[in-house]
Amino acid sequence: MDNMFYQYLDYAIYSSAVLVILIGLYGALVKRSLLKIVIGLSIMEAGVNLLFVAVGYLKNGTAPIFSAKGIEMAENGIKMVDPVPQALVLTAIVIGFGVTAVALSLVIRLWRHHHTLYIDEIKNLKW
Amino acid sequence: MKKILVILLLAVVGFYIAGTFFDIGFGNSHFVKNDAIKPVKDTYLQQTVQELKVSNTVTSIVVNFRGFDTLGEVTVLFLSVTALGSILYKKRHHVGERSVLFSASSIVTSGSKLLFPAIVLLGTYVFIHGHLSPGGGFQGGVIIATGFLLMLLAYENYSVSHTSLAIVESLAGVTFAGVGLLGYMNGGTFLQNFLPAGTLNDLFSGGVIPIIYIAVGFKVAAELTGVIYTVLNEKGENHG
Amino acid sequence: MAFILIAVLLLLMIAAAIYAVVQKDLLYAVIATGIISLVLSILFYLLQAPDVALTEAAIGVALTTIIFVITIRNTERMEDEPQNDNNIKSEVK
Amino acid sequence: MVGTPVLFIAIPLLAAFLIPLFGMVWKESVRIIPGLVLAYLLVLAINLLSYVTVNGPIVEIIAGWAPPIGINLVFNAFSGFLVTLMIFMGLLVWLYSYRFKSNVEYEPARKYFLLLMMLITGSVGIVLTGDIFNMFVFIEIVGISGYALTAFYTGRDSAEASFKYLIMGSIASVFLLLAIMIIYSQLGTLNMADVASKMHLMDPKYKIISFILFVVALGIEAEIFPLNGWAPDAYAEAPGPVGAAFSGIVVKAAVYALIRYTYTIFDLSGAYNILIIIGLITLVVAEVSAIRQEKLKRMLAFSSIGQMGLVLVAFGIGTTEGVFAALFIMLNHAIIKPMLFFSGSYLVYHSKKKNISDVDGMGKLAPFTSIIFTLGAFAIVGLPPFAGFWGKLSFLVAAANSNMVLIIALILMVSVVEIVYYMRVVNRIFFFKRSTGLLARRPTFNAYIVMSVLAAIILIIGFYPDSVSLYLQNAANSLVDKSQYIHSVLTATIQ
Repeated sequence: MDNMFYQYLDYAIYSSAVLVILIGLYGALVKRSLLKIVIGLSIMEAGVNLLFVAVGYLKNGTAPIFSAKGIEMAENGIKMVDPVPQALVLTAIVIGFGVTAVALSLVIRLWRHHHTLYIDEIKNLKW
Repeated sequence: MKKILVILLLAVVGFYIAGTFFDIGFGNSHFVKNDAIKPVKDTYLQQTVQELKVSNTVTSIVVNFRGFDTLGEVTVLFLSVTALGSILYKKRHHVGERSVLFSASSIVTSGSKLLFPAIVLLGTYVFIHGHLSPGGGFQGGVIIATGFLLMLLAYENYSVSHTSLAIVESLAGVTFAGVGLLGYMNGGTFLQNFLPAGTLNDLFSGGVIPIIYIAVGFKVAAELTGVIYTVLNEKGENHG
Repeated sequence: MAFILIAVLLLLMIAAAIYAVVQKDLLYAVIATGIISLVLSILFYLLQAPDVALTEAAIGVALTTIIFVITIRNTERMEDEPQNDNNIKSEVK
Repeated sequence: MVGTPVLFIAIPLLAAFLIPLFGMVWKESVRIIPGLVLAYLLVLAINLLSYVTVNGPIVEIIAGWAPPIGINLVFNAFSGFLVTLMIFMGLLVWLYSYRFKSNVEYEPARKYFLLLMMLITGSVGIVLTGDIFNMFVFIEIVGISGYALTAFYTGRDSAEASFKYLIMGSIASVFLLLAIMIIYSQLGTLNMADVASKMHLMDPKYKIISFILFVVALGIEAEIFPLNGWAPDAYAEAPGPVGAAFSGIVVKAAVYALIRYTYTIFDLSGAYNILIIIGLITLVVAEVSAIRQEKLKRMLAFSSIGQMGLVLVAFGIGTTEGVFAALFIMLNHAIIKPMLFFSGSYLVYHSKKKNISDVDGMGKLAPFTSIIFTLGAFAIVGLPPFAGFWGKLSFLVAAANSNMVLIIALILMVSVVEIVYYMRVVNRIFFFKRSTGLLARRPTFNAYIVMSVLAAIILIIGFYPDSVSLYLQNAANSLVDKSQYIHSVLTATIQ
């Protein structure tokens, strides 16, 4: 029972992460409101981050921290999860925030000029 | 019509990406399939204890093994503050005009006054102990920035000096790059750990790693406060 | 037990993502985005990534949400479609 | 050896962090420091390039961990050539905008020069780095400075172009991260040389998926056909020097990344054909669109995209000759297209709409810029005594040696289209009556210098192609020789 649940969960984490990426991408490509597009982008980034951490996960692993407890567990042969994807996600989150901030400032700039967030009323933004 | 097309496209993309990740598998060691692959993470986990004496492996990767990434990342934040200022630049700058999210009651204002030092203290704790426990420069810096955010929201006239933010930011950035260059002079490579590593799980351990992470903490705090402050001061023109 | 928790969190995350994309009121959509980040940070913690969980909680939940909210405050709250364009535009804060 | 490759990144970053401080003391320093930094980097690049030509590649280890543990920078004949070219162009763009921006206030000027310097540094970083994820970080640095520079003018349309660019860039970075993750999950490493040496252990299906993701992600930056919707707008709306920096520097870096993945990291045999196909589609679509444009800068932007398509086709040939031709075209394009942007933006300076028809009769009003523009137009379509000719010739020779007759025919046909739309503009400049009363704007002193230097280089390369062919040949050899790259990185030690 436990084992089977585990198996489904494997697929569940990956598929929900990919689903979240796709939902975000859909929002960014289809929605007509500038803010909705930015929201879509940030949802997309969230999905990618989950995917990263999930790839680095190790069943029954511990966090990659060698505190006193961690060393003890490591000596007992308990493995640690992969720290590299975590470090990369840390970088990716911060970069994502920077990009989101720039995107929102552009939204404010566009609002200043056009007084609308609706994409079809801003002539050059159609694609 | 366009929606259907996009959904179809997304379905195809999703199918392939999800399929790939299903094949990779969850929670198993992917690298054991082949003996010829020696994943770098083993070296990281080994060397962080043996060589660097840093107990948090993520910290040692972020600051030392892949410290160059972090330098770039701090630069990205720095650039996004600059970009924000350049994109939202206006000729006449109205000082003191700020969008008010909610009118703060006296409970909120006095509560923020009490909370603010505690938040800053927590942030400082988090980035000083970055090499020992979860957290570090980014997390601590963000926590401090939320403290400033609280003050900005609670007090309408509370302002952060742009000049002091810029000075903190610049000094922290120069510290990071300067420590990197010192490493180059002392050890032959950029960002080299040239200080003695100390003992594991000690506050003063890990050589330059805590120094860099504290610099990162100050820099991130200043940058994020700058971002919030810039956006908050951007009051819409024609409406209240 | 942890499995059920993870499953519930994943469902919550997808629901919040769909809600954020469909909802016309941008303020609620932004709050849903914040909920995604919150769920993510719990998931990161369960997946043995405390560092990432801390960062995501601080940046994703607090800062990103707040700059979105400020932007909405400075622009408009509703996602205006062309048909009900006129009556909603006047409600701008 | 004087200096080391890491200074290409460290010095500009240090300067970028210091500029706000210096700016408080002496305002003019925000304009001067980036120029000094770029000039120093140019000296460094030339020194290192001549060192590398004699002694072989330099592999710089960072943080004291030899590859594949740590990050490394590789300065070999190929990347060194591109870095030198980029920094040289960056210095000229700085020189050009130094006076161009003299009427701008202190705050925007500080940001402009800072962002311009970081745009160049990021591009240099993309070329130098030997690590997949580090490349992502540099791509983001280039991206953010690019978004801000595109929206620099507070006019109506620049924010729209920038927003478009930002959306495409964000989607690209998500794809890039996915591709990086797939590779990491299979090989457990992020170092390019290490990935390349272990690539045969990877299941082909992962290879194909991650390669496609890389091509899509980098294609957005490199302006490959279906993904280049942002480019013409960004070129048209950005300040003139920024457009020149995009076409002369950023696109080169993106193409470099694409080529590095195809040639060194992946060992897919079909990848070269993919390059040829996307290159040809990009070329044809871009040149056909260019002929229909009304705005001068948009026409130049489409022409730039077309040239990148040509470069990709040349890389797709896969032989050393093909690479040589591709590098020659890249060099020409990096020199000629900024020149066209500079002179073109003076030709339509006072016009509101910046249409092609606004250049009518400019030949009498502004002879210098007109002649420069004409020279650039002749050079880029590949007329004989100019630099562009040798690039196209070596391309045709390389294609002929690989028996690609169809491609030769297609390229020649496209060249005719190119000649038509450039000559249309030249014709308008010299032989049309001026319809509007707008006067020409005299170029600033710095603009005179920049344009004359570029024109001189075009003529020098045109008459003595041998002056650059040694470097190009070395660069081509070092790109094709994959095992040498892997070996030199994986055996690197701390000097």
